[in-house]
Formats: sequence, structure tokens, C-alpha cells
Amino acid sequence: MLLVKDVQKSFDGFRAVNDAQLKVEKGEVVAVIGPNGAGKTTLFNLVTGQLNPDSGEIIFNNENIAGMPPYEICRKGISRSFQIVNIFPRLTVFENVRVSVISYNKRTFNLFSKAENVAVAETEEIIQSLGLSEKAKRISGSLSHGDQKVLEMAIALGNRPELLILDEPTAGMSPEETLSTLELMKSLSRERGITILFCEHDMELVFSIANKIMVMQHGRTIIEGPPDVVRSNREVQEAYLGGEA
Amino acid sequence: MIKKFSWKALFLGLAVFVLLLFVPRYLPRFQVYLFALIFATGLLAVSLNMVLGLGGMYQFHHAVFYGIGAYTVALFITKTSLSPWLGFIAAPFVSALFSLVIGLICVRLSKLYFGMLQISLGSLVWAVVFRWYSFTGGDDGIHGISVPDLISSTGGAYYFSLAVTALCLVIMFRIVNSPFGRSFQAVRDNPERSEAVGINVKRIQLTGMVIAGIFAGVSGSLFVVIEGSVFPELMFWTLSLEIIIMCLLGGWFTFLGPMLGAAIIVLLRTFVGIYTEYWTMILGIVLMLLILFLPQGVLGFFQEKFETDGMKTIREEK
Amino acid sequence: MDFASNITLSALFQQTLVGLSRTTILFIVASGLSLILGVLRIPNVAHGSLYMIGAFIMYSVNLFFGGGQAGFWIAVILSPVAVALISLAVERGLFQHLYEREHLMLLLFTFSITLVFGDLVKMIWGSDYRCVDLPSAFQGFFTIFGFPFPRYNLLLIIIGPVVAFALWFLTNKTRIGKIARAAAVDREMVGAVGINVSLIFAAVFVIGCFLAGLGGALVAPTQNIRQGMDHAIIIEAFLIVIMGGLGNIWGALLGALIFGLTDSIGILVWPQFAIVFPYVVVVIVLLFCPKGLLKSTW
Amino acid sequence: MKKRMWLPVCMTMVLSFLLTGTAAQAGNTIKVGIVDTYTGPASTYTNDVRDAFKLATDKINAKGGILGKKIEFVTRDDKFKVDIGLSAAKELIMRENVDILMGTINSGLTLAISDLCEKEKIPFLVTFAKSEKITGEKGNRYVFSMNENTAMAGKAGAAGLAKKPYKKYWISGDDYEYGHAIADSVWNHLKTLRPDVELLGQSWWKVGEPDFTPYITAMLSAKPDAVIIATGGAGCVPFLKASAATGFNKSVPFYMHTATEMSTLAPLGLNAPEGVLGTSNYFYYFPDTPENKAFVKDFKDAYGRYPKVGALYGYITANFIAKAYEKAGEINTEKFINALEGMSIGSPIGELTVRAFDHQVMFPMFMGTTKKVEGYDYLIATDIVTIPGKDVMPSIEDIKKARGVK
Repeated sequence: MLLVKDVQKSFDGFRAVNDAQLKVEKGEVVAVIGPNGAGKTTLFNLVTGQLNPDSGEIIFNNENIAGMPPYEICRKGISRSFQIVNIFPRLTVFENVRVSVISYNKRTFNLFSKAENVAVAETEEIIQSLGLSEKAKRISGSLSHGDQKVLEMAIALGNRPELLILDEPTAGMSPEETLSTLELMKSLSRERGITILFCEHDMELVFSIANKIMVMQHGRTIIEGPPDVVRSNREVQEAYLGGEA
Repeated sequence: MIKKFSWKALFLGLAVFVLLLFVPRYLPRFQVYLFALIFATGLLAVSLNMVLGLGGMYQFHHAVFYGIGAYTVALFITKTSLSPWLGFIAAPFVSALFSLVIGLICVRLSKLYFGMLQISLGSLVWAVVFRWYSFTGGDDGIHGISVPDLISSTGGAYYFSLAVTALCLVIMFRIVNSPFGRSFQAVRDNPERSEAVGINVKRIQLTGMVIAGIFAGVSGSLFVVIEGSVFPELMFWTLSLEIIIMCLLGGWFTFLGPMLGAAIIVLLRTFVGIYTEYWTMILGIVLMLLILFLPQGVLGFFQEKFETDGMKTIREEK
Repeated sequence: MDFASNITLSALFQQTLVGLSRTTILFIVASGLSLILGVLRIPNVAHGSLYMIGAFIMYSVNLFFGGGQAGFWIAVILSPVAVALISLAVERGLFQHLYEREHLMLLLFTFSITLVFGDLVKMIWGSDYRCVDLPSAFQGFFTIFGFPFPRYNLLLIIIGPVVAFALWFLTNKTRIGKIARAAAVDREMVGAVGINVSLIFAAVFVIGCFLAGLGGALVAPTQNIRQGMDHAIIIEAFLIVIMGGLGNIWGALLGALIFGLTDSIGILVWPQFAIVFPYVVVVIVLLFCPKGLLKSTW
Repeated sequence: MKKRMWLPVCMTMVLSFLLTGTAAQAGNTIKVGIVDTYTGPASTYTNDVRDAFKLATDKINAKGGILGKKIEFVTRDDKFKVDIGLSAAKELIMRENVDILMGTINSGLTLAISDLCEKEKIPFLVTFAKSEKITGEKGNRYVFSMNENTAMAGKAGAAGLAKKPYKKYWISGDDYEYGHAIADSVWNHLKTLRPDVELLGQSWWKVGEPDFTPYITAMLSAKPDAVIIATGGAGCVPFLKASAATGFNKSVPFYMHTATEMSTLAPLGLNAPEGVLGTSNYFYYFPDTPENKAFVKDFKDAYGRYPKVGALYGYITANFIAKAYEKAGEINTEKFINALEGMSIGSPIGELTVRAFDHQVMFPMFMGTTKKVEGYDYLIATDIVTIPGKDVMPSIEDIKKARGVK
């Protein structure tokens, strides 16, 4: 479904992403791992259009999406969450999610119907499934960090993505929150059939859910394959898993 | 700015409207004129807030669109033999057109850069109006514009402004609470995230500017009805700053706050001006105190006091 | 009049020189504004008022010392210092509580200061035009290629680079400058390493305002000092800063050069439309370099 | 609880503001409303208008007023802004119920108020705006001009320049109505008087231009015989300053309408350029008549300074009002206007008459040259030539043509 081929990106001469390779099939849960500064977030930003690659191809459903603006990529079916909480802080939780549902329904430029009555059912469904119902009326800026991370995901789901990209979905979460996020990701994948691409530092989580793992270092793809292959790869062990595994 | 529709608010709004209908009957002529002026200025401020408060865009030169609306009506009446009413219909369209052109150039930038580029472009428009004697009357402006008899008296102008302002407010309220309005607020809060959920940020900002321009144009045409004059100061940058002050004074995260801000400024200017030459100093001090102690604006303050909802936390975080 | 009908090489040269002396004033004022914008992130509209106050103080001090060489130089030094003191009071009294506010709020706050200062100037100095007489050494003109060039403008052209160098030295070679530049990029980091950011900010604000006062003092002898000077300069200064890149001193210099030269050459090339040239230039620059010509600190 | 009181308190305050009805009506006074600019550079001219007006009315009131009524006046600051001034004029008419309006130095505002006064049927005596449209193209029954206008200034300037040998001219000025109107007027009349003059070119600067050096070098490069400078108000001082600094006045002679006025020359002290040709309505040192001396003394005693040209306008306005009401015999607007049309009064500069057709006071013009004179701290006008009012007035035919009537 998604194919990242020879993608490069540099900032002021620094190669943040250098020959990244990635292949995601429909229905898979793919993890990207690597040390800090390996270029994971940059890679995601390149896929979802926040950055334009210097060279290389990003094919999504047989179409090269490299260099497209983020909103167009989003409309093609790729949604994402961000590593650092990135929500609409002055809006309520409900409105946060509704905005993306409205966008999915192509009603962003609808000037005269009442937003009150638009996209209520879909929004409620998403909020409920992520367990945010109780906080739906809170102003999102006042939520706890963990709730905001969940809200991140809820916003991303509002676009009914085929491919959901999560940038460190559990960063800064408590162990319980991490656990419920893990469950959530599983159910998204199984029940809704959403393809998930994520990056994460929590190795336990990665190996418990991913069908496939891609390892990055210095902006380069070291290896890409099923978890056991990756786990047994010496280069990876040395470079990254090292002492931990 | 999100407000649940409530019967209470609707009832209150209608009651105020009905009360206002009787103003010319019971108040002296000058107060009637002042009310009309407040409507027009308030409409202008609310229209600016459509981009400033709703969309978080630094629209630093909103007065240009106001002036263009006013000049459109004035030129329609003085230079053509068509029905003056057509001028009132044309004004918002011409303003929208200018909004579109200036917007197309400006939306590529953000925040201060956006604002300053807009000031440059707006000043160009101003310079053209200021110099083009044969068409716009140059710096003298055009005076003694004869609007249709129906709306030329103080009372007539009052009712016309009241009706038009009320209608525009209803439309703008619907826009604020439409899916577009919600999306625009999302863009204000977080443009990057908005792009990521599939919103074309530049396009929505441009649309917002055009909408704001339309209502600024309407408000400019009301000014012609009330004052019977147009002059280049209507599109000078200091006026633009004044409109921004109105928005902040009243509360830029509320819908009617800018209206209240406009009323306060107009009243201050008129009544303090009677007693002292130094009213700008008083305005300056009032503004300073306001920014120091009431940063959410007057209406924002009341809204916060009476409808909690976590608004406070937001302010502290900002 | 016809386009470019009376351009001669010497006139062009002359006009360039005149443009350069104008650039000096614009640069001094704009660099102060840019410094404050870059480090403190305050779009300081009151900068124009301080410029005006600088000019008025220049007038009063010069008058007090009875003019002449001594009075002139004392005034040139004293008036920016006085302006700096005023700005220190404003910063400690008001601004230091406001740094976390949104730019728009800060902009309006400085605008309200402009309103108060405007009326204060009217109260103190009244409404008559004021003029500063130059000491006789600077009166008169040189003749360059057959055109007169005022001596004082030559002095301005010399002062321009001196101020630019002093600013460069201040921001790059002194401790306070280095801290200020670091604070411009990440104020929390600087605060975290135990530096009193608030004091640094106050210092930068005062230096920026000192420059406004200096600009006012230097411009005073070339024109009439009057109410409304503040409005005239502030938009120009902002456009220059935006054109050059927010917070960049060299950007302010470049912007001032472009502004001053288009203005004065425009007058020679196409007098009727000289009015719109600077605006057009700003629009063109921002269309091609949306973030200004040089790197912004924002 | 206490906080909840805010809303009603604010509401009452706003309402009480609004309901402050018509100011108390004292039937025993004649009320004059002055809208003028008391903030910004223009106020250096307008303060004199107000002060001299007060001087004159105090004198009239001390003698028992007019028809047994005292003259009372209120002022409003328009800040040189049309919208504020227009609003203030409405307030004076509708809320203060003034009998007469006076002002203002802003031509655009004057035209706007003139139109308002025609609708409201209130006499409007213009005391500083110089646009010739006020009593020309846009004149109406209710507007009177108590000062000279651009057409008159231009005609006077042309009359003076025609006597000089210059052929090749350059025109420069403030890029707004006033500048262009003066320049056009001078040039058109000069062309009629001296068909051989030639215009090399023109340059215009924005109003409030601070530094004129670049313009001066541009003018020099065209090498004209003489230059007509059409700048007014705040531009005069810095222009003279720049011309002294560049020696412009020594290399090219130039004419500038208000160059010889005290508001222009006094700030420059002894550094002003000599030999500049200028026209004005009034000097406190000219004409050297007992009436003028008495006026200057009164003014100086009252305010501690010499009167500038605005003082003349304020002073005669008060006297015109008094005499017109006396002639009308009652406080009646229409009768007041009828009385004022064609009326003459004595003034510090001799007899002045309101021309009945266009309501323009026929001012004589004094053309002089700047010079250092012993005993003055600043330059004054010398070699003053008086151009009588009837010679500088625009012809009635011209006005009819401008108004589009036969």
C-alpha cells in the first residue's frame, strides 16, 4: 500500500533521512525503530507532506505522493498523530475530533449549515471508542497529557484513514495508559482493518504488536522485516538493541 | 467563540432588537445618529473579528475593505446614473474582490509578515485613492452624497443601519457556527495540525478574508448612508489599528465583543472629547489597564465569569 | 513629466549620497526596533514616539545650553540617554509583566503607549514647530560634481557605519549580546542556565530605545520637530525591519538602504510616483522572500 | 456576588452616557461651535484662531453682547480626521444646538461639514481651510470663507512672479489637494499674464515629508530659472531648512505661498534662507496702522505672544458674527446670512468685505521677501507689496463655471 523508495532529506547540509526504504502492506502493523535522531519523525513528516523530500519516491496506492501538501495526502487516506501533542487547544475535545470529521466529509467550506448538527454521530462514535466520552465537553487544552495523546489519535481517526501513522503514541504516558493505548491499536488494526505505521521507543510494545519492523540509524534503513528476523539481526543488536535485549 | 444555541440568547437578542426599533421615537436625534454610527462601526469590528478572532490572522489593514465599500457606493451614486441601491449591492462584491486579490498575495505568509505585507498593499490602495483626483476626489474625498430619500434622514439611516447590521450579524453568526467556522477556529489554534487533518489552510484563510471583506464592504456602505461623505482616511492604517483595538477591547474570542468594543470607542471619543482635548491619552490609559488586567476583553470577561467551562485554564496557558 | 528625463550621472551620484544620509536615520531607528523585535518579540509601535521624544529633548537641551558646538553635542548624547531612561521606566513598570502575551496584545499595548506619549508631548512642548540650529561648523554645504551636498548629511553618512559597527560589536563580541542572541532563539534555555533573562531583556529594550532616541536626536537638525513625527517614521521602520528579516541587524541595514535609496532615486527617476516606490519595493521583496531578505531570528 | 454587580453598573454607565440628552439650553446666548484641529502639527495655526476669537468675543460681551445676548463658544478637537470632525460637528448641531459653526483647517472636513450645514441650515464660517472648492465649486448658501483660498493665493503669486524675468519654471509641492490647487492656480494665472513661461517639470512629495534634500538636488539637476513651491503647513519649515542647508535659495529663486508667515519663519530663527518670495494675509508688523497695533497689543497682553495669521481669521469672524446679527436685528439664521452677504467691517488690515455671490471674504495679499532685520529674532518679510483683494479674487464667471450654473 505504501512504498518509500530511496527517500532523502537534508537540512542545511545535514542528512536527516538518507536512503530510507519502507514497504507497508494493507492490514499490517509496521513499526519504525531507531535511536533518537535516527530520522524517524522526519521520515513520517516526509510521508505525510509536512516536509518535501529532496529526492526519492513515496508511493501510496499506486500514486506518487512525494511533495504533495499535507491536506491532499490526508485526503488520499493517510492520517497521523504527532510526537509532541498537537491538538486544537482552545476547542473542546468534541470539536477537536469534529473538525477532522468535517474535513473528511468535505464540509470544511460549508458556510451555512449548523456545525451543531454536523457529523455528530461519527464524532461520538470515535470519541466513545477511545474512551473520551466523559471529557467530550472539556476544553482540550486543559486535559492531562495522556488524554491529549489519546485525543491526538482520535483526531487522526476522524479522517477514516486507510493508513494511520502514529509518532510515538505512548510517549510520556503512564504504564496503564500505555497498556490501554496498546489495546486500542490492536483493536484498530483488527476490528477496523486500519493499516498502522508507528514509531516507538518502548520495545515491548513494538514487539508485541508489530507484524513488521523497520530499523533506522543515521537516516538510513538498516533492515526491514518480521520481528524475529529483526530481533536476531546482529547489526541491529549492536547498533540499537545492544544492551537492552 | 463556540456558543450553544439557546432559546434564552435568541429571546434576549430579539428583545434588544425590538427595543432598538423604538430608539428614534424616544431619543434625541444625536443619540439616534450615534447608535447608527455604532452599528456601522460595530459591524466593521465584528467583520474584522471574523479573521482576527475566529481565524487568528493578523489582518492589520482591514480598513481598506471598509473604505472600498464606502467608495463603491459613493462612486456609484455620484458617477453613474444607475439606481443607488445597486451601489449598495455592488459594495460587498467590490470589497470581496479586493480581499481576494490582497488575500491571494498575503496568505502565503503568516503572522507579522502577513500583517505587514497587508499594510504595504493596503497603503498602495490608499495612495491611489489619495492621488486619483478625477475619480476618487483625492484627499478631499467626496461629500454631499445623496443617498435615496428613504434612508437619508437620521431616522431613515438609523433603521437602514439597524436592519442591515442585524441581518449581517445573523449571517456571520451562522458562519461562525458553521462547519467552516469550526474549521477556521481549528486553523487559528493549530495550522499545522489542520493541514494534517485534510484542511487546506491557505484556502480557508483566503475564504475567511473574503468573507470579512464582504462585511467590511457592507459596513462601509452604511457609513456613506450615515455620514454622506467618503474620504481617504477611511482606508488609512491608523483606522485599521483602531478597529483591532475595538475587537480586543470587547473581547476577540467572543462573537459580539467587537460590537461592544466599537460602542465603547465611539462613545468615549464623543463624550470624553467634549470635556478634554486629551482624550487619546485617556483612551491610551484605558487600553493599557485593559491589557494588563482584562486581557480577554470586556465581553470576554463577563463570558468567563458566567460561563466557566475551562476558559480560564486556556488563558493561563497561553 | 517624462520618465527619467533629467538623470545625469552626477545627479544620480548626488541623489545616492542623499539617500545614504537618509538611510542612516532609518537604519538607526529600524535597528533598534529590530533588536527589540528579535530578542523580546515585542512589535514596539511606541518606538516612533520615542524617536519623536528624542527629537524634542534634543531641541530643549540644545536650547538650554545655548546651541553651538558644545550644546549640540551634549544634546546629541543626552537626549538618547533620556529616552533610554524613559524606556527603562516603561520596561520595568509595564512590559516586564507582559512578555508572555501574544504579539497582537503587545502591539496594542505599545500602541496605547504611543497614544499617551503623543498627548504628553503636546502637553510639554505645545504645538509650535521647533527647529534645532546646527553649530556653524556643520552649516552650509559642499559642492560635489556641481551639486550642493549639506555638510550635516555627510556627518550622518559617517555616523551610520559607526553605529552599525557598534551594534555588531555589541551583539557579537560582548557577553550581554551573546546572551541576548541566545535568548532570542530559546529564552527558556537561557533562563535554565541561571541567567537573569528579565534583566537581559530590560537591557536590550533600553538599548533599542536608545537607538530610537539617537535617531530622533540626529534627525532633529534636518527637519522641523513636531507632533506626528512618530506616525511618519514607525510604518517605515516596520517595513524596513520586515523587509530585512525580523531581528537581524544587517537586515535592518539592508532594508534601510533599499528604502532610502529607492526613495531618493525614485524622486529623480519618476517624481510623480515617488510616493509609492517604497511600498512597491516592500511588496516585491516579500513576494520573493516571504521571510525577509536575511535570516530572521524568529 | 460582588463581581455580578459589574454588568448592571457598566450598563447603567453606558446608558447614562447615551441618555445625556440635549445640553441645557440657555436662551440668552448666541452659541458658536468650533470644530478644529488642536492635536498634531496643524494646531500651531488653529490655536491662534480660537484665541483671537475669544479675545474678540470677550470684548463684544463686555460691551453687553449682541442684541442683549452674550456670545458663547465651545470647541471640539477633530485631530485632523474627517470622521471625528464630522461626528463632532453633528454633536454640536444636534446636541449643543449651536447657532453657528466655525472651523476647520482640514479642507476635506470643511467640505464635509459645509455639506452637513447646508442640510441642517446652520451657518458655517470657515476659518482656515484653503481649498477653493469651499466657496467655489461646492459653495452653498450656508458656508462662508473667513480666510483666503488657493485660488486667491495662486493669483497673488502669479501677479508677483509675472513681474520677474524668469522663464523656465519647475513646480514642486505637497502631493495633496492643497499643493496641487496652489500650483495649478499660480501656473494658470502666470501663463495668462506671461505666455512665454515654460514648465520644465514637477515633483511632488508626500504630505509630512521630513527631508527635502533629495528633492532639491533633483530640482537643481533640471536647472530652472525659478521654482514654485506649493507646500503648506508642516512642510514649509523643513523645506526652508533644507534650502538653507543646500544653498538652494541662493542658486535658484523660489516662491512659496506661506513662506513669509511667522509660523514658518519663527521656528527657524536666524538660520532661515533669505530672499524667498512669499505671500500672506497678515503680519503683526504690517500694515503699520493704529488698528493693527491695537490688535497686536490686545493679543499680546492676553496671551503673551504675537498674533499669527490665524488670529486675524478668528478676530474678524467674531466681528462679522456680531455685526451681521446686529444688522439682522434678531437671532435668525436666514436673516443673519442675508445680512452677512456683502457686509464690510474694519479690521487690523483695513476694511474687509464678504463677497455676496460666493461668500468669500476679499482679502488683500501681501507679497514680500524674507530678510534678516535688526531687532527681530527671526527673518521677516520685507519689500511688502499689497495686492488688493479685488485683484486676487477669482472671477464670478469662473465660480459659475466651476459650479456648473449659467
